Amino acid sequence: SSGGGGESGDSRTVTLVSHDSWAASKEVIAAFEKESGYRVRVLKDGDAGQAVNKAILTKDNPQGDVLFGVDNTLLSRALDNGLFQPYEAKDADRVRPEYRADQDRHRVTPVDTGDICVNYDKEWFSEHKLTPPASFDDLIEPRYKNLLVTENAATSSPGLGFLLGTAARYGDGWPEYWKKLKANGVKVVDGWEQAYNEEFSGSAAGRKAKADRPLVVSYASSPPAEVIYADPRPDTAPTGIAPGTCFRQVEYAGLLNNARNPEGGKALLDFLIGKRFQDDMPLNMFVYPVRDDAKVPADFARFGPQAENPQTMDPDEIAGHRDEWVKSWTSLVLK
Amino acid sequence: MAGPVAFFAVFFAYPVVAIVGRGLKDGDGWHLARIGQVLADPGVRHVLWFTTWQALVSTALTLLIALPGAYVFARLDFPGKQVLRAVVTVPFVLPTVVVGTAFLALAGRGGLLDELWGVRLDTTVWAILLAHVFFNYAVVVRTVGGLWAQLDPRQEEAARMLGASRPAAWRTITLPALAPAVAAAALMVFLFTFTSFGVVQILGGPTFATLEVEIYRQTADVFDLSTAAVLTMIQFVAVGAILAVHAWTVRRRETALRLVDASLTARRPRGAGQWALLAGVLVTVAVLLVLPLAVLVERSLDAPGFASYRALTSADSGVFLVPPIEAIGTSLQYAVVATAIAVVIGGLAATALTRRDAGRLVRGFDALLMLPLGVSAVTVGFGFLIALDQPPLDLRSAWILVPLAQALVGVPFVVRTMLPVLRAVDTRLREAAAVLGASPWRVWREVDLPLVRRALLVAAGFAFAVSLGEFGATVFIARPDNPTLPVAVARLLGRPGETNYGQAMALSTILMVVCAVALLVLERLRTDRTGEF
Amino acid sequence: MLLSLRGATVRFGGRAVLDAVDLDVAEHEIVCVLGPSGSGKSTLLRAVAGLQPLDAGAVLLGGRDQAGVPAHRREVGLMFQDHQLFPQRDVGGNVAFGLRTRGVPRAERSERVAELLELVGLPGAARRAVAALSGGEQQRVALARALAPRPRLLMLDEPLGQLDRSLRERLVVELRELFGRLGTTVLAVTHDQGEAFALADRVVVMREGRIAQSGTPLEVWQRPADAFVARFLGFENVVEAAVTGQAADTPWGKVPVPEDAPQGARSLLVRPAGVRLVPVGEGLRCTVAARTFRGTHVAVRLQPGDAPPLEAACALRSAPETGDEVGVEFDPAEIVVLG
Amino acid sequence: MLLSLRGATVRFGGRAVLDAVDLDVAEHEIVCVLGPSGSGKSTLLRAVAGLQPLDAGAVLLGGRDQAGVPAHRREVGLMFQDHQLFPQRDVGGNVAFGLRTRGVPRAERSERVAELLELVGLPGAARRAVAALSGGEQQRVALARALAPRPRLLMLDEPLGQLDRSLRERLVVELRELFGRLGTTVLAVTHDQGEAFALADRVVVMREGRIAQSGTPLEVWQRPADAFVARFLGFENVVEAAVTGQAADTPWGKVPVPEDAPQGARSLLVRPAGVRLVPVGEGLRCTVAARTFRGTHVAVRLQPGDAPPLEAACALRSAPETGDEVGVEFDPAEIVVLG
Ligand SMILES: Nc1ncnc2c1ncn2[C@@H]1O[C@H](COP(=O)(O)OP(=O)(O)OP(=O)(O)O)[C@@H](O)[C@H]1O
Ligand SMILES: Nc1ncnc2c1ncn2[C@@H]1O[C@H](COP(=O)(O)OP(=O)(O)OP(=O)(O)O)[C@@H](O)[C@H]1O
Ligand SMILES: [Mg+2]
Ligand SMILES: [Mg+2]
Repeated sequence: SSGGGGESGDSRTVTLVSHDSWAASKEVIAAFEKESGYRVRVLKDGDAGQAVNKAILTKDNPQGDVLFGVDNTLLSRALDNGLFQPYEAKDADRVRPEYRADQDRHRVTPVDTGDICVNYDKEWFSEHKLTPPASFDDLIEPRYKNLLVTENAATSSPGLGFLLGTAARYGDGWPEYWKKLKANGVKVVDGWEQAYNEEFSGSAAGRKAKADRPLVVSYASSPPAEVIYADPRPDTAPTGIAPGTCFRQVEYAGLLNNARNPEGGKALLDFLIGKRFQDDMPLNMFVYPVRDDAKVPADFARFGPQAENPQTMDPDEIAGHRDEWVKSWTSLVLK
Repeated sequence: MAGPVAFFAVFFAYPVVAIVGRGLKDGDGWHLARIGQVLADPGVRHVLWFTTWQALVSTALTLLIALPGAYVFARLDFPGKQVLRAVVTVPFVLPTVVVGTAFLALAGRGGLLDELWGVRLDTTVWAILLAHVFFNYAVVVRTVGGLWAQLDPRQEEAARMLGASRPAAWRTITLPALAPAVAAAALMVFLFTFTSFGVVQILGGPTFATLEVEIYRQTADVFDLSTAAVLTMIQFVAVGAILAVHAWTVRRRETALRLVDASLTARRPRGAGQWALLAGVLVTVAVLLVLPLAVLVERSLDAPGFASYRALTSADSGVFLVPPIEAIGTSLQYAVVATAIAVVIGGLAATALTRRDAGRLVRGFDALLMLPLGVSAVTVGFGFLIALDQPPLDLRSAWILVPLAQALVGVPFVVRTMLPVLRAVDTRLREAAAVLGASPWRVWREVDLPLVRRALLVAAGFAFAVSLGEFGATVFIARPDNPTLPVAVARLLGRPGETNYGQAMALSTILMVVCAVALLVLERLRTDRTGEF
Repeated sequence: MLLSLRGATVRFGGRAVLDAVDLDVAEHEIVCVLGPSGSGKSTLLRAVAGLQPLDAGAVLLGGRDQAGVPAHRREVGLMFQDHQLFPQRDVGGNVAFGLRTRGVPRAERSERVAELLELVGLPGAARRAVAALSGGEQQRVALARALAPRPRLLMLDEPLGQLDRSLRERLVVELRELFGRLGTTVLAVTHDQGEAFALADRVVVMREGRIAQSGTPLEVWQRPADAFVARFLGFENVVEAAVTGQAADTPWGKVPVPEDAPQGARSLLVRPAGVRLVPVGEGLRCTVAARTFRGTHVAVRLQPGDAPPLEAACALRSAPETGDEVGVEFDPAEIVVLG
Repeated sequence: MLLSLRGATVRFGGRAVLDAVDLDVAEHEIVCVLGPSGSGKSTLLRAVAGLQPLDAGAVLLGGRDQAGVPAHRREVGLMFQDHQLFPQRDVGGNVAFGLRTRGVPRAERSERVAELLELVGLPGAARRAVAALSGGEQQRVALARALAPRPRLLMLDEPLGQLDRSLRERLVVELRELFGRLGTTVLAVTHDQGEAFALADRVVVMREGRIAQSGTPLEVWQRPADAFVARFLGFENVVEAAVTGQAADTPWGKVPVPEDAPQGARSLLVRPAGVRLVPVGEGLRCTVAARTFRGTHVAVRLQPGDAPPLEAACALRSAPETGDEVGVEFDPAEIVVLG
């Protein structure tokens, strides 16, 4: 099971570089391989941020042909470093307009979207006869004191998303908001795993760890995952999302510069926004498709509806402020 | 000597220089001003300060708690000793994410300490310190114990005949004889804690950071390569200074010692003191090491009917392209190869370093060999990516890259564990073999090897464990279709849902068992000690 | 009694290496333990020191049972057969070790160290590394180290075995003098009878973990308890004999024995000096099988027909050549009927 | 010559421990090196074995200069003074070691091991751990290990020093016999003159890195080269004297010397046997200062006024008591005028 490194040079193989969350059904990939004649090789390269960073480091001699998994918070880093070559995928016009980016040069193709939202522990709130928070404003209410755990915005993708959400919501007033949040006892941990598995009382792991925070910054897709990855499956999700606390992430893919198999890469990009893949995606990666005609599985939609009015932010704006915001956030919240 | 030098040049120096250079290069010019800027940053200074003192305290604490353990494992006979010795090494292989979980069950909310005394350490620096002890206990027990078991007990008897009490005899005679091994262990513990990553990240939260964590953040998250490069260099300098101090202190203490067959020095405990010591060590091991591990096992069994384990055999979950259980095979395969590389390279280096005519240059190489322990895994991982991408060294997608990276960490272990013993071997023993007609190679095989066999196995065990548990570099280079166990665990933990969590715990448990069994098997390996004539 | 052993027994894997040994050593006495290699001499010392737990019996020091008293509380000194010098310390550090554990002040320490090094013939060696010493030098350092703390009971395991004769003879004299002055009680192991006889007030001969004989050097030499002791002392003319009155029947024929010798079937020892060479024709006819120069005399090995060979001691000038035929007569004064 | 040393010199920190030593050992010869502790005996053997590089001079084996030939290629055997048994091998493994490096087949190996263990008095000990052996047992294993590969030149450093007399005497005989049979050349260090005289064809006396005398045991004993050698051999009656004709002027008065003795200012040795006790009034008047039992005789220390003390050897029965006054006469046959 440990073949040599020669595969990438083969023009019949197309290599997709992605992050750890990449997943797809075997049949769907097989069908693509059959139709296109390319064999798909996948390189998972750590989390989303690491995958992008590695791609940048190796851009002169990339490890693959297509990179999937750049989200809107990191898009500028990828584009500024000249990671991608232009290609407008077939069916690009079926992508919902609000997700399109880099419209003039087509260096990236949106593939999926998801929301970063505060999740709450249903049982905790019913036990404590408290209504779960619904909005950013609620989170600074004294009754929710010491209940929220979030991630370091400097090191964690949901942490950053949550920060951007507050920035989108309050504009320049976000530091004020965070001061209040801090005063209200928000706990910051380094990564999502800890926040969700060790601190959040609503997750399966958190229950075992006697976690005591019923609010966590996570994904809108986390509640359905709690259902689907449970045995036996419960009727309702044990957790819910606070609808007014969401920030929308969009994930893009692009054809890498210096790709060895650009033709294959293009075919792969077409496939990624093709209907079959888009339909298959939600239950594999717990994200929503970007194609307007994609069907979201009923279960998935039932336990994890997409937020109605998520906060969004233009990738350019993110690019312009990200580093500065993170820096002030760090000294404001962590010091 | 040429082998180890080449190995280090190609697989360590070159990639690290490449990535640091990349960080400091600005187009065609150098970005040297960054050095001053970073150094002036009070945040960075604070990190440096925290890194240093927590490493010092952790090292002292580890020595304090583990030295009695080293004694007990070296000199006392008790049932289950071998199994226990393997068990204390298990923390070594566990992904830090998992260890954090386990450790919180001991010292965190609702943990043992909380329930007994209402003590919670998870938000304090104590959690980090204790976790470092948890991790490094085996380092001390094994490196020090390896030599200890072979020290002639009559040396201590001689001291006692001159009026020294047992503790005094230990302090004045045994400790100085053990000094090189203790120093080696202390050095390794210090380097591990100085460059501690996972533990600090998980238990320290965003408030405590070591240089290593900072380097990781700057490289992997913030992608500020120039800051990372400067930090890497600071760490380099710090580690280099430590190594120099170590080399200087140890060299003055190394003497040939009278070594005896380890199997003859262990005795059943005698007297209240020894029983108390044994009991104390067993309780320490139980609370500090076994209990956290047991929590993982317990959680993996939470789902009825071994569901978590059964789920591992299917690839359905989508997190993997293959059933997670196959990670065992991959991990073992990598670990075996990495161990072999580490043992060969480390063994060659250690032998070259013991030669009486070893010059300054060679001794300097001794310190160099330790540097991989002091360099961030992410630096090495990124270095591999940009340095080893051209034929004939286009290894980025070759599976051998993973064991190579892992061996890099294993080699220092092998060298550090073997050197104190090799240097303690009386040259006249080698001479005795030479006048009996043994060539230098034969002398090594017939005199040194049997005496260091124990140390070598200990070292191989370490290399194996390190490789089995290595995460930082592996995650950057492991191929998705062949995740190692720790990578697989991390991926499972990266997703919500009960079955994912259960599988992660199950896989961690398997990882522990694999590690313990492998170590046990390794310790059973015996070059036939007697039947040679 | 300063030291008493009562039925002291040590077993290694079933074999009794010390076998119910009873031994008393009085205050100020110097006792030498002799015995073949492997007879349990070192084990005896280790048992007294508390380094070797007893399987049965007891060790008493000053009348007090020492069971459970750890080695360093027994206030005995032990010089190890293989020295066990501390390689990390220099010569001075080794010698001073026991003084430091007893809190002797520094100035006195270095004075005592210098004195002792002088005594053992290594003046000014205090700063030397022990690994760079010759075998005999190491032994002398070990001796000095054992002497330094002046224990009440000092045990020495082959203290002078690697030293040359003149040094050894000087040391024996000086040590006796020193022990007398300090009132030290000494239990020493040696394989050298000359040393034992010169040093000891009493010698104890061990055989396979038991005491075969104990007595003053003269007693043991003159009246070995049995054939084993006689052979161990180097006497070769030991045979079975039937003693009747003043004569004994031996393979060498009738041999005169001293008056009041024990009667019946006995072992009989003829000291080499008691084998007198006479012209062929007189006495027992023998062939000279070998002659060995022994410094003060020549040991001559005689073969009397097919009886066991006989050893005779001759002055150098009168010793016959190998191959000569000689006659042998026996001197009853040099004949001992054993046990 | 099997072995020749030409001006062999070894210095440790400036001090010459071997000082331009010239030595020849012929094929089949057994040479014993004697000398005080620290005189460089072990260093000599190590230099020959190739373990100690020379600072000057050369070692030749079979006429070939050995500079640059590593120890394992010299085909010499060396038994170390402190044995250096391999701790991780059992007795058999130690003894067989040299056979294995020479590729002797297994069956022959174990046969030879059994034979040698039998020879040294440890039959059936092959499976024992070396750490569980007594001191003398270890020495015997070391001896067996050195003998096993049957090197052409065998060097033994104090091979029998820890053994008791009867075992040592037996071994000396058997080793001589064995060496004769195998044609082994032997260079042995010993501090025991008895052993040297019994074993050696030739003895070499060393003093501070130089050879003080070399000759057959009888020659050395009878005519020590100088006062040092005489004292080293244990003779205490050595004084400065002025020899004129058949008499010498000494602190003890006029003493007869043998015919053709060298004349002038000399050292003079009176062997203890040459000190004859006569009734007080006759000869030199002395007081008996001490008497030491020596097994075969009593050594009597006599104090003649304020002249140096005299040692006499007396038979046990005729030895005077301490404090007695005696007269002393000298026997010219036991008097040697030295070099
Ligand atoms: N490695 C060394 N460094 C310095 N001096 C040494 C070294 N080895 C030996 N010597 C010194 O050289 C001298 C001769 O040593 P050697 O071992 O040859 O003596 P020896 O004649 O064998 O004595 P012994 O009978 O006591 O064994 C001694 O004074 C010893 O201290
Ligand atoms: N630890 C041990 N395990 C097993 N047997 C032992 C151990 N120590 C000593 N022996 C055996 O016990 C016997 C007595 O040993 P001891 O050391 O007392 O002999 P010794 O009289 O001192 O002999 P030597 O004169 O050779 O030193 C020996 O046969 C030895 O092999
Ligand atoms: Mg002994
Ligand atoms: Mg010597």
